[in-house]
Amino acid sequence: MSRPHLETHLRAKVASGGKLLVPYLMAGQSDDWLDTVQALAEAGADAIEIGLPFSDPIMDGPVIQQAAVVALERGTTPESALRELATLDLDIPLVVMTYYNLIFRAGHDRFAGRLAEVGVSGCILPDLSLEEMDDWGRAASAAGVDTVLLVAPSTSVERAQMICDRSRGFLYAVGRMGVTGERAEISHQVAEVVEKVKPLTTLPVCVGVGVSNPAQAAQVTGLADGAVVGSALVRRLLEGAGPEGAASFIASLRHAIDQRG
Amino acid sequence: MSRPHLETHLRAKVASGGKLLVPYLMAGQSDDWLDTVQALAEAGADAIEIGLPFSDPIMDGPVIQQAAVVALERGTTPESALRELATLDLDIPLVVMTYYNLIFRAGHDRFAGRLAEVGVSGCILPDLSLEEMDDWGRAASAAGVDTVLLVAPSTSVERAQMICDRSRGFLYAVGRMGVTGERAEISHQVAEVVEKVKPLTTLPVCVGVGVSNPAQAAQVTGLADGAVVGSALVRRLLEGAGPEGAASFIASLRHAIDQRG
Amino acid sequence: MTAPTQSMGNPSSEGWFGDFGGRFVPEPLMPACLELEAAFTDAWADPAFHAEFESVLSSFGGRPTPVSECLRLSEELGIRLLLKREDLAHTGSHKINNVIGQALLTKRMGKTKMIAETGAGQHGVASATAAALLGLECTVYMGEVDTKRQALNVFRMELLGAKVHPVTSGSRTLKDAVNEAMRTWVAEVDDTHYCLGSVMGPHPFPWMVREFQSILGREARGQCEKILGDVPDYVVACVGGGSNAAGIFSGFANSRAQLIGVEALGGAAIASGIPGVLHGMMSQLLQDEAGQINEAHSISAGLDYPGIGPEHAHLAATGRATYATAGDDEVLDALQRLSRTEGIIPALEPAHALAWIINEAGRAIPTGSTVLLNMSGRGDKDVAQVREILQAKGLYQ
Amino acid sequence: MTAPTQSMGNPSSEGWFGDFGGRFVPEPLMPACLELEAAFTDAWADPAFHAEFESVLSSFGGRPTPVSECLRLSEELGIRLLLKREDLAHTGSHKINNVIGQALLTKRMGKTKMIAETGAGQHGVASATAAALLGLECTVYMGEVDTKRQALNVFRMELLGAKVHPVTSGSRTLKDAVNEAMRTWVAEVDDTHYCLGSVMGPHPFPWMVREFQSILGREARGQCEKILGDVPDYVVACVGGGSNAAGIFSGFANSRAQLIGVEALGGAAIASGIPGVLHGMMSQLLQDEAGQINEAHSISAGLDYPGIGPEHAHLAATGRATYATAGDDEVLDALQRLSRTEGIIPALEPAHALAWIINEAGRAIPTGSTVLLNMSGRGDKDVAQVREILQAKGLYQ
Ligand SMILES: Cc1ncc(COP(=O)(O)O)c(C=O)c1O
Ligand SMILES: Cc1ncc(COP(=O)(O)O)c(C=O)c1O
Repeated sequence: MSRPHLETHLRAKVASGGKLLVPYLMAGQSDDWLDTVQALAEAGADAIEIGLPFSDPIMDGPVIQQAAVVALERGTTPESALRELATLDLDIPLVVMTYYNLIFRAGHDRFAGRLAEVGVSGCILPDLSLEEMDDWGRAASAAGVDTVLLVAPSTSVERAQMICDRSRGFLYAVGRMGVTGERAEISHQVAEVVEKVKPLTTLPVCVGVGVSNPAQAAQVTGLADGAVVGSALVRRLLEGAGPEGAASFIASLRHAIDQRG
Repeated sequence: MSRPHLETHLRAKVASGGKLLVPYLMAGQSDDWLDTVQALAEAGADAIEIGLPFSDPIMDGPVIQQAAVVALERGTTPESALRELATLDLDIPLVVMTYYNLIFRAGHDRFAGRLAEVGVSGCILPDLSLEEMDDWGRAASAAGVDTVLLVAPSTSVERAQMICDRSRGFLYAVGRMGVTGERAEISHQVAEVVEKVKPLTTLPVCVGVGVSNPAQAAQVTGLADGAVVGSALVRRLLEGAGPEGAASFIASLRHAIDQRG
Repeated sequence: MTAPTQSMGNPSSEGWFGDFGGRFVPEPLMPACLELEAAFTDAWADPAFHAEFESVLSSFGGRPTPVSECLRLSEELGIRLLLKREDLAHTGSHKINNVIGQALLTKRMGKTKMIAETGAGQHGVASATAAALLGLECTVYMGEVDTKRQALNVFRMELLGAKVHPVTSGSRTLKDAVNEAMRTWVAEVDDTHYCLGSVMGPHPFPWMVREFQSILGREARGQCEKILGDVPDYVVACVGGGSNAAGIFSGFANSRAQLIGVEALGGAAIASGIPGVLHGMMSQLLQDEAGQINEAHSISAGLDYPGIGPEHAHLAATGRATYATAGDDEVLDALQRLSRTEGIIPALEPAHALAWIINEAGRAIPTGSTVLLNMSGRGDKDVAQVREILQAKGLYQ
Repeated sequence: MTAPTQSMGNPSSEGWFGDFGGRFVPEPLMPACLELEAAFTDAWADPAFHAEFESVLSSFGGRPTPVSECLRLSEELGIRLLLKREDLAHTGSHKINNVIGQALLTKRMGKTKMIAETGAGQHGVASATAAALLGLECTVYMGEVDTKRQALNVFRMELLGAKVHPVTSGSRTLKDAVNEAMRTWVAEVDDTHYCLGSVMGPHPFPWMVREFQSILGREARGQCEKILGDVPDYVVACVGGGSNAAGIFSGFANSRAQLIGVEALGGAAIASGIPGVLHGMMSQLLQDEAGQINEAHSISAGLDYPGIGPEHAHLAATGRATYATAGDDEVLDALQRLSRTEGIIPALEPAHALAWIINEAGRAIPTGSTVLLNMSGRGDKDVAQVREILQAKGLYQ
């Protein structure tokens, strides 16, 4: 449970010339989801994003929505997920990704405290805008939890600067306008958004939304510091890939990224 | 075919102290309708009303409407009905009852001429109002056909006077506000309407609409010069009474009327 | 107040518009027709009645309705097309104007009950509405076939407190509903007014209903002059019995505007050209050789009437108005086209008038003409039927 | 022009009404929200935009709608009841005000497409209508469950040229349609405006939609003063998202009138009293212990929303408005009663407000009070459903 801290861990990897691979899975989406987390770590993930299922995930495409439905039907709550995460023994940091209402409902301080308690050192809340994040930001900092912010292709440079200044852990560069989901091609917007933010921050920049396979992961990490892989993994898990299948998929990404690097 | 003329015939009967019985049936309502006409004459009718079926009989209740539907379905037209009537050998007058459009469509003179040709000496057109009857009235007179007019309980005395002045054959006193059809009781309106018109005319006054059985026929002829019996007879014919059944019903009315007289 | 419609002329004292009209009713009804004529004549000369009529129509009925300009369709057709928006009147069509007038008159005559006929239900719903507003008892006569086809409208009328009486005689449709309403009126004329739904029936109905509907023509005249600075070149309306057409024509009869009535191809009384007597009036009728009345058949229940108001027969005879027809398919196309280009789903009835305009724009209607269409009602009542038809044709799943 | 609504207060620069509102959207949408806020602020300060908005609403939308006085029901209840007749607006409800505003704004922003969410279809039909009028492409997101329940409204939207996109995520109803519309907006924000249907969502929607709806409150204020010589004692409106209520309240907020919002018992966000964040706003929400959003359940599709516009949460918190609830059965009774006594079949939504008035007349509403009810829409869309329910209860065959 005393896992490495998110930002420290990622900065170190990047500083050593490495590229970051951050897989995403949904807490409670299957009986063996904890085993999967473990397997992902062993397969070469630099950090793992844990989705806490929410009833109304407006930033997510059909695959992750489906995983949320499954997880909720299995009775997953934020607290049940965190309690289970606490049991893991990992040497990489964990980041929770969810929607703001779950946190607001639990209470900022309480929730931030719980994250810290269970060894989660980062948090991504896509619907908590820069404008509205002060209260949560304070609670998170106080608990030592990094709040990862998003920059989108539509974000202006001025706004991107403010976001970079407030983001902790890493900067999540949204790889195209749209919700999470696999795509056949990497959008031209990836290069644009990475070029926009690189001059603005020393944080590691990870590209998410749309990274679907080893080639794309390699392509994206050629531009940025890392890749977040969500739907492509979650779909495999929904199809029954299990911890081994997940591990071998992530290992293939790891391999492609490191080959290129 | 040289039958007695309507008004002459009826006035004579009344002058001799007799009461009038005028049954109604629908031309073409069964195969043997002509036999029925004959049988009615023999059973004691003083004149017979022959309905010519019209698609939209607004003065008629359900029974006579039904007879019209049957007759139309059997292919009855005004001309076919008149042609068949021409074959009868009767010693009482015939009166046609129908709606104005059939006559307007045929042409006033042509239709009046045809009536005269086939030995019909009277005509009742309930939807041809006093105001609109001039053209037809002229054609009918020219052909020697009497046009019987209606007076209703709602008719004012002034208007009743004009109607009495224009009516020929007899005066049709509508026995209650409503369409043709049998009723359990004779309306109090019969006495009122008869009292209204008696001082206004020397024509025989026959009450129609609602006279259903021997007792009612007797009651009505206690007030007026005669009774028109429609739905009660038409219903029996629709139920298959045939010429004999019709004759025995009319004979029973005749008996009741004459008993009282 | 009636001045603007004088140019279409009042009928003769016996209710004739030229060779058409009159009063062909059984004697028991004649006194009622005379009473009604007297009551209406009196009311219509009474500024207080006009004031009440207009006040109810504005505070309750939604008058005045606007005139909308069709920007997109006009461009496509090369004309300037305006719509008089009776679809925005309460209950969804111009029918409300007439029923409010007659319901107020019913009260004025001291009667407590109203009866009405209805085909698809528009006039029935409007009558039930006016009766509810004024606390009158209301019975609506509706062909049994129609009560089944239009079960929801039956429910609407009942919600509004009316009784719906299914008519099982004859063809069990509108024509028979009129017959049955007249029969009932014969029996109950003492306390009952027959609220006829169009410019038809015996005098004074064709005249009275036109006068009650003339408010829409008067409004439209003023609105056109504001928008166009002139009357339109064409005033086009669908014609079933002819009340919406009479209402709008009355506002323009004394102008240079050409008046066009559009009948349903399967119910085209004027086109049939055979005069006759039905439902108390002399007019043009669908009928056979012998004079039996034929049923009308079209996609639009509101135009399924074998006759036409006598004043229209007269306007056709004098040439002041011209009558055309539109068939079911072009009507469906017109309905879809207006929906898509202007955001207004028309009722099937006025879609007939639109179909004619679409056909004739650039032909009988010269490019650049100004055209006023009376949008007599909204299409909500028709969408289920239109959907079914398009599905049956494989044009919609 | 916005002066009359100032008293309800504009939100803070970040879109807060007291503790409610804000802008809780993913970063890809933030620039669109900011752009929209700037565009609306600019348009709303531009007399030319107001003139165009008001002109389209009057020539096309049927504004002003009248205020009708309920004579018979008022007498039964011992109060003086007025109705603001949004049921007479084009497409049958107040929704048209908002969509015309947003469609004009879409054009002003140089966008060519509009997307919208819809539950039962009212806002979808209105959006499709406005898009057709202005030649915009329109896609409507509708829960798959609702597309089946409301197949006719799907057809209406398609007739009007819109695409209807069935939403298969989540509960497949309104809430999920909003989610899906937002997701699409994220992807297509360049040329697409999201035309939200109520005073909800992220800033500037709650403010902008209220402003577009304020026209009805402004009209009603003037009309009441004409009829009553005063403001009414009570102004009552149903609340789903809260747009019709916000519109009418805005006309009376700076007066002594008591403002009452009536929620559906099964969708009573204010009554639930739990704040939270959904669809981009902080407001009161139906949710479970963990913060998962619950579905709303009521007889009325238009009130089946688990949230409420943030300004209403604020008005409740400050006490300027009071929020009550009405249950399905009393709503059905109210709908039938108004139909029978006044000839107006209300939509199920405003029947909630009426049910509260009927319950409280002579209790919370003292006898003799003047009451203005916002008749937000007509019942035509609901009669099939009401008929089925009454049949199931054995109250109608
Ligand atoms: C919308 C609409 N337009 C027209 C008509 C036809 O009637 P009229 O010719 O009397 O206007 C109807 C009849 O129901 C109707 O509902
Ligand atoms: C007639 C009517 N009233 C009210 C509403 C509820 O919406 P709001 O609360 O935004 O006015 C709707 C929604 O569809 C509606 O159709």
